[in-house]
Amino acid sequence: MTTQYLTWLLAIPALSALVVLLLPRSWETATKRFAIGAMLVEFIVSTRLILADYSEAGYRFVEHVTWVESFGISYKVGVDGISLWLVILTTLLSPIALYASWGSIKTRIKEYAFSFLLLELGMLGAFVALDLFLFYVFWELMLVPMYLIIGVWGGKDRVYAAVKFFLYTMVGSLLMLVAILYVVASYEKLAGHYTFDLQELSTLFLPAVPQYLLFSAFALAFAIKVPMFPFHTWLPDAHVQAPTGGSVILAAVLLKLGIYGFIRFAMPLFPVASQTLGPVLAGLGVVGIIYGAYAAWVQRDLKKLVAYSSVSHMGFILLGLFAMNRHGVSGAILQMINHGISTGALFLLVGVIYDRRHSRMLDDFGGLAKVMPWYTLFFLIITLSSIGLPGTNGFVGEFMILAGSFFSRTSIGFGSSWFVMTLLATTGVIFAAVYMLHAVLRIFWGKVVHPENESLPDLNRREVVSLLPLIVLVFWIGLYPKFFLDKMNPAVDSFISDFTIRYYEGRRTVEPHLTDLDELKLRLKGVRSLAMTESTGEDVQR
Amino acid sequence: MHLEAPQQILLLLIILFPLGGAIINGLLGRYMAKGLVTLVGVGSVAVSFALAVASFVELYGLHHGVEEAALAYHFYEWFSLKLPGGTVVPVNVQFVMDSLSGVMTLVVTGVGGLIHLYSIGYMGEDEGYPRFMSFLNLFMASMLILVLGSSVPVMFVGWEGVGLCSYLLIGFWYENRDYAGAGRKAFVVNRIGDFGVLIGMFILVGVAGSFEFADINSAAVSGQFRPDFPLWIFGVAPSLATVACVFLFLGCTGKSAQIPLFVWLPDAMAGPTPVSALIHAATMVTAGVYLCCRLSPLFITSDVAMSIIAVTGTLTALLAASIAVVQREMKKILAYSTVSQLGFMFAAVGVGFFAAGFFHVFTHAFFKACLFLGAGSVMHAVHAHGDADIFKLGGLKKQLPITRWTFLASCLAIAGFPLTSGFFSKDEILLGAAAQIYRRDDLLMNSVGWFTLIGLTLAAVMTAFYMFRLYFLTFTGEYRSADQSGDHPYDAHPHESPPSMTIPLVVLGIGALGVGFLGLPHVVPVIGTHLSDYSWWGNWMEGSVAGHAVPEEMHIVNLASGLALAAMAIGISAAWVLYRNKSTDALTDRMPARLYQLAFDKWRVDELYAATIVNPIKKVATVAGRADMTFVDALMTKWPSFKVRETGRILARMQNGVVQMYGAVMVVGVVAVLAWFWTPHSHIEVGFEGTKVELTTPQGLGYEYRWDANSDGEFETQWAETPTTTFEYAQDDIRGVAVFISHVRSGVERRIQVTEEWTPVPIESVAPIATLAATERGFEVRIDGQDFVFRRPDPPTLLAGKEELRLPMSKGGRLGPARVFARPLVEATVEVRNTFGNTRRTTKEIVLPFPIAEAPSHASLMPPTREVVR
Amino acid sequence: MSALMGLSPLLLLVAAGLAIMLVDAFTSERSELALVTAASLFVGAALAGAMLAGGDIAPAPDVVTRYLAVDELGLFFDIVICVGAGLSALLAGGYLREHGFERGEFYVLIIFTAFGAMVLARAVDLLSIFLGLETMSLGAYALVAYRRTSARAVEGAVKYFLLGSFAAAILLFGSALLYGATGHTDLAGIREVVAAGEADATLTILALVMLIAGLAFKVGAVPFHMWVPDAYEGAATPVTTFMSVGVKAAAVAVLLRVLVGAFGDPVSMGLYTGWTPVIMLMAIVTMVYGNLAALAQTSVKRMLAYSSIAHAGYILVGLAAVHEAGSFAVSSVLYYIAAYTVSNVLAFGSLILMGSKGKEAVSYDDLAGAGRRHPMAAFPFVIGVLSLLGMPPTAGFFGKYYVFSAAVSAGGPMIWVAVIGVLASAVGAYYYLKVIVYLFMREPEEDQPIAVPMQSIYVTVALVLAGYYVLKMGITPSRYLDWAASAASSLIG
Amino acid sequence: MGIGTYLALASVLFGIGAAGFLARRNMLIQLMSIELMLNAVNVLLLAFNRAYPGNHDGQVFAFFVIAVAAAEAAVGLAILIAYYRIKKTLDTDDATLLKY
Repeated sequence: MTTQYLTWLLAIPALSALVVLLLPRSWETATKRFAIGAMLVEFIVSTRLILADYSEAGYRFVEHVTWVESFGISYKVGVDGISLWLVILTTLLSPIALYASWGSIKTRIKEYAFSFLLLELGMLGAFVALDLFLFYVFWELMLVPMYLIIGVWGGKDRVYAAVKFFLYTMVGSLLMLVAILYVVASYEKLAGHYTFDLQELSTLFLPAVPQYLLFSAFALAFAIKVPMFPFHTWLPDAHVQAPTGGSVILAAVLLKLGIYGFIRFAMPLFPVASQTLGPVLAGLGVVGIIYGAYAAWVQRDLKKLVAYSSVSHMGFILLGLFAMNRHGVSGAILQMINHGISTGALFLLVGVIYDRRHSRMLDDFGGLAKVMPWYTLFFLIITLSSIGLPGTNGFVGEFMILAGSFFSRTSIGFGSSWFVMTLLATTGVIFAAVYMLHAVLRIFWGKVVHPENESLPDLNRREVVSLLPLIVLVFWIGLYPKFFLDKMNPAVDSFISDFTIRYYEGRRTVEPHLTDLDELKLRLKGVRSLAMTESTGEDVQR
Repeated sequence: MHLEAPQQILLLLIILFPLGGAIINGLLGRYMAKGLVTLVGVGSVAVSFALAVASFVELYGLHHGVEEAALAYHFYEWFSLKLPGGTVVPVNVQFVMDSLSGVMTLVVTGVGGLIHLYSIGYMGEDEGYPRFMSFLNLFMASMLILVLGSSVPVMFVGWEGVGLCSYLLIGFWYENRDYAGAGRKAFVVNRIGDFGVLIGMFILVGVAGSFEFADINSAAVSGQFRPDFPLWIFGVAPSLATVACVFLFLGCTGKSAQIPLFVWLPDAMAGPTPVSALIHAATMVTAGVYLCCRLSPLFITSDVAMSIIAVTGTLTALLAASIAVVQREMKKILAYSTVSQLGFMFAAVGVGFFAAGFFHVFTHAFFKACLFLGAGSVMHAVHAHGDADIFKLGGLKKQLPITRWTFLASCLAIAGFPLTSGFFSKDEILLGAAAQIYRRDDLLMNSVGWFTLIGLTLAAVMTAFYMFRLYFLTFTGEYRSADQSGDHPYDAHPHESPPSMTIPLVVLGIGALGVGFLGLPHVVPVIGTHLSDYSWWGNWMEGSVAGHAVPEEMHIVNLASGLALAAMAIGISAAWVLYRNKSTDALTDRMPARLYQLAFDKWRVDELYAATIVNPIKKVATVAGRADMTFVDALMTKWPSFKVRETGRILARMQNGVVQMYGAVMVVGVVAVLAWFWTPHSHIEVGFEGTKVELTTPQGLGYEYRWDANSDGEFETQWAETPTTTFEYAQDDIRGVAVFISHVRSGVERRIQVTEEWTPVPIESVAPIATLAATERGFEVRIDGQDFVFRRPDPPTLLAGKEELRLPMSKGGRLGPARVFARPLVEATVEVRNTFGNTRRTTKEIVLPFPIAEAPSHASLMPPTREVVR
Repeated sequence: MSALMGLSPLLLLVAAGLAIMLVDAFTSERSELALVTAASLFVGAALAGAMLAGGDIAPAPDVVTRYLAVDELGLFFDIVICVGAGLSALLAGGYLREHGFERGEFYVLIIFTAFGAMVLARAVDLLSIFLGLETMSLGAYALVAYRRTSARAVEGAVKYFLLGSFAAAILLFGSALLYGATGHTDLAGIREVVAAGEADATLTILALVMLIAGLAFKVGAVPFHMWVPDAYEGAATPVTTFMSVGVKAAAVAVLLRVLVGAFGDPVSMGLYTGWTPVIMLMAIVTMVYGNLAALAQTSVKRMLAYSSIAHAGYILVGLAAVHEAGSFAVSSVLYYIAAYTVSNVLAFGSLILMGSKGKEAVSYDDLAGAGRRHPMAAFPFVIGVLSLLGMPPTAGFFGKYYVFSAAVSAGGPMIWVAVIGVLASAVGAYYYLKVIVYLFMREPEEDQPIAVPMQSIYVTVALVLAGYYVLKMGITPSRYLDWAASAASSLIG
Repeated sequence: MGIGTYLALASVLFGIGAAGFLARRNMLIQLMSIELMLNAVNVLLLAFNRAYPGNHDGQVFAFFVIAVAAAEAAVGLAILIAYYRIKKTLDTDDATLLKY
């Protein structure tokens, strides 16, 4: 792969951010156009990634440049079927969110565009980084622009929300930093040199107790980002206060990084701990599903409702992920995309009425179906996607996740706890309908009771343009998800089989040691059947 | 996966036409002329009907006797699951038309087409007409997907799709929030059912390894669903089939309005009347029955599930009929009648007469659609909105002749008047119940049979009664709104509806009378003549629907027919006596007021649900919503951050600005550092070299050490500056035994202390042995010489019936998925003295990685055994 | 000549100091003094840098090296101190003129204080430690008291002076005891005797305690930190800047030379019986105290003072890791202090920039809304606090990463120290973010004055330089890491 | 007299100085207490030099201490004077403008 697409992918937002910084303050329109243009170019560049062949597992477009030699830090990036779609999601939603922002952001255009470009850089970097240090750098890098977006352009309590967001995330990620350092130090003691390269670090096997601690540190950082119950309380605040564009990106992409972190880093590095603690996390995911749905139901603020629905949806994703089988994991990844689309669109839609009425309270609306028919249509479609109606994207993801959780153990899949978790999670499907339709009822149906609402304009061109791609994706993924799944399945398969192999090696580890995965595959007898057996919960011997 | 059936693209087109119509009308309808909207809306369904007929004809041509025949169309692969073991199960967007779905397709497109036609007149003036047409078309598409889908997930697409359309159409007049609320209720209640379908679906695919109905059914036939469900539920282990069927049936109760999820259907009458006719009478609500028929080979393998279905169906039939008897509004009565009739269908399914149940679906589609449309015609005529109170009507036979005759025909059909369609289908259902009594001799099935037979007969009596109550009060006597007295009277001068409405009525009315002959039974009751070798219907269905054989014994046939006829006769004559040409509710006057009120309030089921389920959940939700921002957030965020800031403030207060204070703190610091050095520190580290144990403690400036390596109180070394000593332990030095139990799966290792007494071991980390159930955990353990012995206190046996498990110390033993080993435990003590003359004594337990023989001998050494024993 | 070469940065400073004194005496135009001072300090840094980069340092005669080391460590600290002092001088050039109390002696004092600091950083004899310390301290006392009409400044100076002298006396007493225990005043000799176990243990330990106390005072570690907030708050902001970077750096240098140089043998350093646990506990207490107390501040300047205590804690974490991680840990300390120097200059410099005549920016309220109105002026402040907070891609992040990495490499209890450290720094995020909050997310109260940034080319240049290095050390740190590593290896093989 | 006696004397002197520094509120007296502490150091240095007759490090050191102490006193007094000019007092209890 000669062309350095990924570097370009990172360079475009970085350079554009610099350019934006240098543009004169008075050139507002030019700044807007430039930023959007840069993001669109970015999107077009990113679509090149789709064209690669993903039928074999492994990373594509890998670039590897030493950064800090003495620490073994390198600039190593690459995408595989798992990160591919998250990258595309990011590059797609960033321009949409920025474009939609112009409805409400009228001040400090330049700084806003700058923050957004920086945010995009951070997110993309975190998705493509294959070096733990690089990942951490991008992971932290995202924090600041998001903090500014919430804190500067947000609502009434924006400062509280922004600081809460920042600190909450920071606490988790700093502990993760220590965990990363421990892993690297352990590796150095065995190999004699430092490295942060994920693939090299994957050869390290640690005994159980440190694994649990390290996994916990990673999991805390990721769980906060997801956010998993009970670490979710920053989310409603951040969402409610953030401007529309910020909410969109936060919900659509930032939260995904938590799950992505589990897939890419925490689980491969600490297989034994993830295997043992996975059900616990999945259980918390289920708690989140139900709890988030309950909490969403009683909210009066539409944005808060959507925020809690995110907690609920992310619970599904956790559940699917820790089911550790192909449809569970694939479903989780697909559902990440879906949640990005549907919740992103929901926030856009909330922004639409907020821009018109400066209120998001359900009580302030009613009967909008008569006044804003197109808006109603769009909202309904996204609502249906969000509650997982078949034919929309949400269904495919939720279905695969629930199937994943159901078949998590044995051939019929009734590890008792997983069965119960599946049952509970499936009730989440019911509650999703309850709270979303509750909101729809309050906003759209009934008579127009508030005179201010009588002459609200329907969607304008900007809003339609920003929503339309998402609507198209809702049906595309809903009706033909194979296009997306085919690219991620090989990567997911190899993720699971590698995980399984590493798990079996990991649980007999008493002293730390380095063992290459290929060597392990040779050494382990019956590796073929092992790789085939995706029920990682069962003893191989049986 | 491709079925081995002729590929027929028409199947796809049947669906795509209404879908396209829905999209065109939905997006552009507002900007199109009304005529164009009509053309698109009705035309697409008409085309669809034509295509359906064409396909059906082709299917009919393929159909030879009892052999299975089907048309199929494989569109594309949707997504796939990878089951444990590596089987990839694709979910295909594939459509199949076999005898079952063929009939259903015809009903849906045919009756649906008629109702579309009817809607032109009924809804033409409504400003939401394009939207209505669009939704109606969307419904057609969804329903056709439901019917034609060849696998459970594709069917589920339609299943939820019709739910969505039902939601949209019930709340069609969304400006009334109650209507919209009724729509939401329908959707949510249906979702509860969908939950069951999802879970059921997973069980199906888990067992059959395929989503295709055909594969699932053949798996059921080959007995794959016989084994017990791996989880115990209330102490019994039902079969896989039972669990799967119960979950699926939960879905059916939602979609088809059975107990306990029937509550949404009466409320659904908030929608326009054509909707009630199409969705809530003729097609959608029968989807549950359709699903049961689709999976009949599976359902029939589970007696338990079948009994549940039969009893639920019967109960629903009774309950709904009893409510219908006292209602005052046309559509309400019809709605409960629908619920009741659906109960009949499920009862049929439950006794194993799937074909009969589905035959009732077929006939019911005609007469109930006709009834609803008739009701709509009446409401249209008298300008009633929402619903029509029959006590304000009466005598309409003069003004609405067509409506009256078609209505009467349908009433006769539903009551089971001989030779009408309902007569044949209902008769067949009672026959099934009767057959079960005679054929099965186990108590459960027998009593279910009796219960069904008696319950359905009663329900049939009530059916005939309330239908004719409705008919008489509406069409006979005097028109009670003519003088415009009473509150909210209807239009004083009713008029017959336009042809676009009456034509469907006539067609459906003829259907209601005539279609029953398709299901002409084998045997004519009483006479006992074999009419033909077989029933056309039964034969046609045999290819795709399982079921028990129709009995030919005369006593059974006579019993069933007799009951049906008697029920019809009693019901109609009671209504004749009480209501013909009357204007008051004669029944009510004879009923205890409280009982009447209770029945009129639908037995307060809604209120019961509200009190027991909805409100508690809502309360929990409210608490959760509040607690999140108060309790959870406070615990996770606010409280810690407050404490941190508070501490910071206190710490900053220490900086009081006085130099003396600052100096004093410095001096305290010096003293503190000095205090650290004042006492000696030690920390024993252990190394092993052969049988020798090397003991070390960190060296310090000016430290001296003496060792008591076996902690017997006598120091082996004198004060010396070297911090190291070497020692060889003897048998006498052993202080105890350390037993390690390590959980193989998670790698967690836990050390326990055991003695020569039985000691309970808290081994949460030890997973149960494969052969033991999960609940039985915990061991007792004791030392017996060189062995240690495990036992289970309760039940008294351990692995493979052994009383105790004996594992030699110091050898890795394996206990289920756990590793166990024991080690000798000794203690070492060191005393340290520093330059200030202070001393400290430190003791450390040492787990020796090798056993100690009586006399140390190098031959008996064993290496540290810590590897997994595989 | 070669010996002079090795010490050339010091000699250059002496010459420059004297020259500036002369110039000051004969001219009334003061403004170029800042430029001259900064230039000579930067030249000093450049000289040291060139030698460090060149890699071969000419051997100096024993008569010099007995008292002053001519090694990479010394050169490294030359750079750090010269850069810190130079940037502070530039800041002073803007600040003093804006607030109207510019006098020539300020620059002389800063040069000689820097000289003292550099001597201290190179001192390898108890005597030269004492001399360097006093040279530096006396200059620093005078600098704090420079704004002699300000009650706060003088009060700060009084406290600093009294406590500083007290600490110096303790240090001296410890030195005398150490001399008594070993018979040597040179650190190499002391090490030899101590490592051989020939020193009197009681005296050695007492001496060690007192040396730790005296040096911890200069570093500003809890519980010897009490002077820090007051002196930092009282002093003029450029002075605070210099104290927090140059003076602290020198103190860290001598702490390294004494603890790692003289007491670097395994027994003295040991994890249970040596000074490591003391430093470890001190590090924990310092990090926690500094961060928590900074949380309660309303003045940005005082907050930065407390934060400099917290940063001393991080430095001590690196020091406590030396017993296991060796030169890795030492070089982490070195890198940290370098990163801290530029970051802190950036933060203090931005604070200076935010004020103008009559409205010096000190408290958070003074910053309210400044970022909205003057985004370009607030930008360096954001980078500065983010670097202090340890966000990538800044120097502060790399520094923090490095010390915690050393701690984790050391293993054992140090891992938990690292955990406490990161948690403490998460607390720190709150008050650093508060700066950004006030800059961008708050508007001044009705009756509050609105902050107007000063216009000064000096301050701007200083900020640009500091900002450049903050980013450079965060994005391409390799060269500086190599320098730190080679400096560390000159101390500990 | 053995070296222990000198050691004791120096310690006592040092202790008195430290106690004076901590106990007295007058800055001038605190300054003098510090001088006392420095003198304790000198005693110690000289005494120890006797134990190591090979060089004169201790004595040299003592000279330096004396010289530096003078310089320190000069700077210190100057600061105290400046302080006195503003506050008209040398009581440390009043020097609490800077706190918390």
